Amino acid sequence: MVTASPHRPDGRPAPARQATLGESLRRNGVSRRGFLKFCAATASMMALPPSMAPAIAAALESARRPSVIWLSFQECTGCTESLTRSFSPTVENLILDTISLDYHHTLQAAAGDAAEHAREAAMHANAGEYLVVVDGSLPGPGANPGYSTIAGISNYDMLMETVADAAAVIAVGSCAAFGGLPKASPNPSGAVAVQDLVKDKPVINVSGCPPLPMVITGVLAQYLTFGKLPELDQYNRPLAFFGQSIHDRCYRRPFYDKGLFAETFDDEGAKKGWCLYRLGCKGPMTYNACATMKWNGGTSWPVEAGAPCLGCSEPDFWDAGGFYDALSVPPGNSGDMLLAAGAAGVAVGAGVGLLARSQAKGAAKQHQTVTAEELEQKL
Amino acid sequence: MTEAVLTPGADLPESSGTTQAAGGFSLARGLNALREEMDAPVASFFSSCVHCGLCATACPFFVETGDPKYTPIHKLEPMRILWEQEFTFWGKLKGVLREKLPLDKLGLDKHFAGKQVTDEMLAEWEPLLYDSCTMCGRCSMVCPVGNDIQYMIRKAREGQVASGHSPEGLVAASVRAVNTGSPMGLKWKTLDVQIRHVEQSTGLEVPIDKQGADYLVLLSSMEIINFPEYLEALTKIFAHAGVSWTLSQQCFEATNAGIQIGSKDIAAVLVQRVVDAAEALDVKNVISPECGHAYTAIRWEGPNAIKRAYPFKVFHIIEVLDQLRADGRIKTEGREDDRLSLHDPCNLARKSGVIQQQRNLMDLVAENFVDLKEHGKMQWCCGAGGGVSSNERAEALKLAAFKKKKAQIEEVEPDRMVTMCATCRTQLEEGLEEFTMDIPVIGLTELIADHLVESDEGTHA
Amino acid sequence: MTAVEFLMLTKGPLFQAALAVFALGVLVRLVEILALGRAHNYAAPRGSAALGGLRTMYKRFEPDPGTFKAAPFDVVVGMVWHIGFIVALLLFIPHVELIKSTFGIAWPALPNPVVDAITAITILGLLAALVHRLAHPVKRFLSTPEDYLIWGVTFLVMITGYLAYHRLINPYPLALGIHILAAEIFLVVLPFTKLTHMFTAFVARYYNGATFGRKGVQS
Amino acid sequence: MASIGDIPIKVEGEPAAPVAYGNALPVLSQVRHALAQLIQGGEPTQIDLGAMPFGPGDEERLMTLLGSGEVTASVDALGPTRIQETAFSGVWVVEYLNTDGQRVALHLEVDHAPRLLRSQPADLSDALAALDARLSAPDANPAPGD
Repeated sequence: MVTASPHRPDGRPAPARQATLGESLRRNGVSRRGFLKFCAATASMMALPPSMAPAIAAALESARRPSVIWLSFQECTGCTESLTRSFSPTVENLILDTISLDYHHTLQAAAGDAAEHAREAAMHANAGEYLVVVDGSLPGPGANPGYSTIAGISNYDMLMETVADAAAVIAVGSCAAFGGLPKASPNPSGAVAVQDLVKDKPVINVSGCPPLPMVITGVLAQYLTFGKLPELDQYNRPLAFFGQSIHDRCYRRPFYDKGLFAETFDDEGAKKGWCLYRLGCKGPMTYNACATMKWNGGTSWPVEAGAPCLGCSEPDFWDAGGFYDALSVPPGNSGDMLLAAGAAGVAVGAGVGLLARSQAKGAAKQHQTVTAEELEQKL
Repeated sequence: MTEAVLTPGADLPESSGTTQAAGGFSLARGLNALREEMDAPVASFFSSCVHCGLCATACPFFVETGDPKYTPIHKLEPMRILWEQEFTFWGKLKGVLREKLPLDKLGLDKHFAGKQVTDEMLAEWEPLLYDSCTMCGRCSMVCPVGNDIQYMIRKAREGQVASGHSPEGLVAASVRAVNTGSPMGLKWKTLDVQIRHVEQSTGLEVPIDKQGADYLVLLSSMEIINFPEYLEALTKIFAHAGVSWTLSQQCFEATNAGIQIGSKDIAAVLVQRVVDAAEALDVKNVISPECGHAYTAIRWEGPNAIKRAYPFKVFHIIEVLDQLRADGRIKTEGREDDRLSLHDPCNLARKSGVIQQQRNLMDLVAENFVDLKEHGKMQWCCGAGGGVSSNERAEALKLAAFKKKKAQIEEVEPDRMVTMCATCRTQLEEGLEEFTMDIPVIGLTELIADHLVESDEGTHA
Repeated sequence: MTAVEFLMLTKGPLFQAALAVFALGVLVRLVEILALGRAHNYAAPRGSAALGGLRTMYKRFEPDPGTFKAAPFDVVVGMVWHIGFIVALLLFIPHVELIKSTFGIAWPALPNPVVDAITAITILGLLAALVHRLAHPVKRFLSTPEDYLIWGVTFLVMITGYLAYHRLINPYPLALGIHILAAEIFLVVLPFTKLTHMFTAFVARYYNGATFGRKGVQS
Repeated sequence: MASIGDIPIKVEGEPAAPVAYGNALPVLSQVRHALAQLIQGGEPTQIDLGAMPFGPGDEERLMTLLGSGEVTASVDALGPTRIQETAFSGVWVVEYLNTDGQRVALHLEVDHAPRLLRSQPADLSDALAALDARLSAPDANPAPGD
C-alpha cells in the first residue's frame, strides 16, 4: 500500500542532505499504521476525500522539507495565534517540523540583525525554492513607508526583496490577501494586499480574520505533499477550502430553506437554532470552510455559537455594510434621501402639472366656438 | 365663452359664434381643441395603458371584423401623442433635447424625432373615431388598468370637429339640428299632424305648452317618423296614471347631434333650447324619450355644456314609468305569453345606470321574459349609436358590429325583442331583417300601454 | 473590479441613486397627473362618485366573466405573473429586510421555497406573455419598442433573482450584484415608461369608477 | 493551569430542547449506498465525517442510528485510534486521536475490515525476515513441518 518513490513527482532535484518526510517519520519511530493514520488525517485536513490517503502517502514518502520565510507586516498576530493554537498538534506539528521555518518574527529566538541575517541566509541557500508566507497588509509604494518598517526596512522593500527568488507566496489572513482592516475606509496608511504588489510569482490567498488553522496548515501540507500549487478561485484562494460558501455548507441551511429565522439574538428562533440571515449573517456571500472544519479543534464555529457570519474571508468585509444588517440591506441611510427625492418630485410634479393645466386653460381661452354656419360651409 | 382670442398663425375672426370661414377648421384649431380636453383622468389613462389589448375583446367592431386597428385604445393615438409631448415632463424634456441637441449632425434625429400629430393623421383617424365606435363604453368596463376609453373618444372627437375631420353625415345632421330644430329636418307642423292623429284615435288630449306642468315631454325625430306609436302610448299611459304633462312648441326635439359629432358648442346650443323651453313653461321635470344619446345629452352632458345646473330634473321615460309602477299608478291586465327578451341601450344602461327599471316593467307585462346572457352594464351595443347610424360611410361596419348582437339574440332565441331607444330599435329591425331573422322589435312604452286596464282610463281622464 | 466591490457598488451608491430617481420620477408623474384636475360637473349625480371610484380601484382586480371567456390566456397569465411579481417583491425575506431598513416598516414574509416556486411560475408567465405579445394580432399591432423594453427590465429582475437564489452564477456576490443592478434598472426605467401603471392604474381606476359611479353604475 | 472546565458557569433558564438538524439521515443513506456497492463489486468506501456540515447533536444522532456491533478495537500508533463496529455489519466507525487524546479525524469505513486493522503489506515482509532470523537462531526449536 505504501509505495515509497525515490523521486519527487515533479522530478525537481531535491536539495542535498535533507531527509524525505517518510524517512524523517520512521526515524521518529512512526509505524506504517501510524503513517497510514497520518495520511488519513492529512487528507481530512486538506479537504480531500479519504480515498486520497494512499496518494498522499506515496507523495509524502519522498517529500522534502521546504524552507519557509514568514513576513509579518501590518497585522495583529491573530493569524499566527490561530496557527499556533491549533488543537490537533500531532499532525500540524509534524507538518511544521517538516518545514524549515527559517524566519518568523514572533516565533524565532533571534532578533535584530541576527534575525535579518537568518532571512538573507535562507534566501540565498534556497533561491528559487523557498516559500514566502506573509501576514498583514503593507503601505503601498505610493504611501508613506514610515507606517510600517522592520529593522529600518520598509515593508514594501522587504517584501519585494524577499519575493524576488521565492517559489511562491502564501498570503495568510484577510489583511495580506485583501488589505483587511488596515485598508478599511479611510485607509490612512495606504495599505494594499500582497497580490496588488507581487505580479510575477504565484500568490495563494488564505483569507479569513483569522483563517482556520487547519486551512493554513492544509495549504502548506498540500504544497509540501504534491509540490505544486493548489487550484485557486478568482481571488486566488485554494478551491479545496474556499470552493463552497458558508451558506451552502451550513447546518442551519434547512431553516433558511423553510423560512425559519431568528429575529433577535434571544428569541425563540435563536434558541431553536434557526437561520441567522435576518441578524446579518453573511454566509451566503462568504466562501470558507468554517461550517465543516469548525474552530477550536472542531468544537464549534460562529454560526453554531449563535453569531452570524461576518464574512471575514471576503474582500473588504469591513466596509460591506453593518455586521448585523441582513445581506440585502444597503449600507447608509436611504430614508432621508428618499424623503428629499420625494419632496423634490412633488415640487417638480406640481410645477409641471400646473404648467400643463394652465396650458389646457390657455387652450380653452383660445377656443373658437364651432357653429352650424361654419359646419355648413363644409358640406 | 365669447372672449376674443386669436389662434396664433391663423387669421380667424373673433369667435363670437357668428359667421366663420369654411377654412376655419385647421390642424392648429384641432390640436387646440384636444389641448382643452386634457385633464387628470386622460393623463392617468394614457399613463396606465400597457397595450394588453383586452379592450379589443370588448369592442363589437373588433370582435366582428378581427382587424386590430379597431382596438379601442388605438383610436386615441393622436390624442395620446399630443398628451405625451405637451403634458408630460418627460415628453417636454424630450422636446427640449430635440431642439437643443445637434441630433441632425449626429444622425440621431430620426431616433428622437417622435411621432407628430399631423392633419393627415387626424384624417386617417376619422373613420376610427366615428365609423368604428359607438361610444358604447364597453371597453371602459373591462380595461384592467381602469381606462375610461369612451370618455376619451368623446374628447378626441372635439379635436376632429375643430380640425375639420368629422363625417359628412354627422356634419349635416348637426347643421340641420341647429338650423331646423331637428337632425332630420322635421318641423313642428309634421308633429302637429301626428298629435291630431293621436288625439283622434285615443280620444285623449295631448297637452301643448301647458304652463307649470309636472313633466315636459321631449321626442326624437326618428320616433316621430318611424315609431309614431310612442306618442300614442305615452298619451294613454299618462292619462291612465293621471300625470300632468305637456309638449312644447318651442322645443320638442330631445336628440343632440352635437354630442354625437363631438362638439360641445353645438351640444350647448341644442341643450339650451331644451332648457329654455322647460324654463319658459316652468316645468318640474323633463322626460327624455326612448332614445339613448338624448338622455346622455340632456341628463349628463347638458349641464356641463351650458355650465350651470338645471332648475328641473331629467328622467328617461322608462324611469318615469317604473316610478309610476312603484307608486301603483299603473294598472295592467294580461301578459304577453311569447318569449320576450330585452336589449339595453348603452346610453341608458351602462352609461346612465337605468337597468333594473326596464326589468320591473317587463315583469309587469311579460310572462316569458328572458335576459340576454350579457346585459345591463355589460350588454353589447347594437352597433348604431354614437353617430354611426347618421354616418352613411359606416353602413358596412354598422352591420358587421350588429353580428355580435345577433349572436347574443340567437343564444336565447326570443320570439320578440323589446328595447327603449329608437336608434337601437331601428338597428335591430334592419339587422334582423338583413339576416332574415323573423323577430319583431317593440318599444317598451308601447308594450306597457297595450296592457293598461281599460276601465281605469275614465277615472283619471 | 472584484465581485464584492461590484456588489457594494450596486448596494450602495447605485441603489441610492436609483431610489432617488424612482421616488422623484414617480412623484413627478403622479403630481403632474393630479395637478391637471377635472372640470366641475354640473349634472345632478345619481350615485356617489367617490365610492364608485374606490370600489373600481379594487374591482378591476377581478376580471369580468365575459373578458375571461374572450381572452382566458390574457387574464390567467396576466394575473399569475402580476401576483407572482408582487409576492416575490414584497414577501421574500431579504426584500422585507431591505424595505424595513429603507422605510422602517416590515411585515411577515413567506417561506423561501414558496417564493422560489412562485418566482419560477412568474418567469414562465412572463415568457408566455412575451410569446403571446409576439403572436397575438392585436398585441403585436399595438406593441411599441417601449412595451418590449418594460417586459425586458421586468424579466431581467425576475430571472437574475432566480439565478442568485439558486446560486447559478458564481461567485454569489456577483449574482446578487447583478440582481440588484437589474432592480435598479427597473426602478430608474419605471418613472419614464408605462411601468408607472403600477401607481397610475389606481388613479385611472378611481377616475373611471368615479365617472360611472356618479351615474349610478358600478364599473 | 486550570482547564476550561474549572471556569464557573451558571446556566440561567432552561436549556433549549435538542433540535434535529436533519443532517444525519442523508449520511445514513450514503452508508447504505456504500454497503450495496461493497456487496456488489467489493469496493470499499471511506466517509470523512469531518467534512459533513453537522450541527450540534447531528453526530450523536448518527451514532445512535448506527448503534454498536460485536467488534471494538484500538490501534496504538501515533496516538490511539478507536475502532467500533456498528450494528450494521461492514460499517465501521474509525476515530483517530492524537497523543493528547484529541480527535484529528472521524471516518466511517464500509469494508470487510477497517484498513488500519489489517497488517500492512510492507510490514509482512519485515515480519517474514524477522521470523527467519528467529528460526535460524541456534536456540530455536525444530523447524515446523510442511
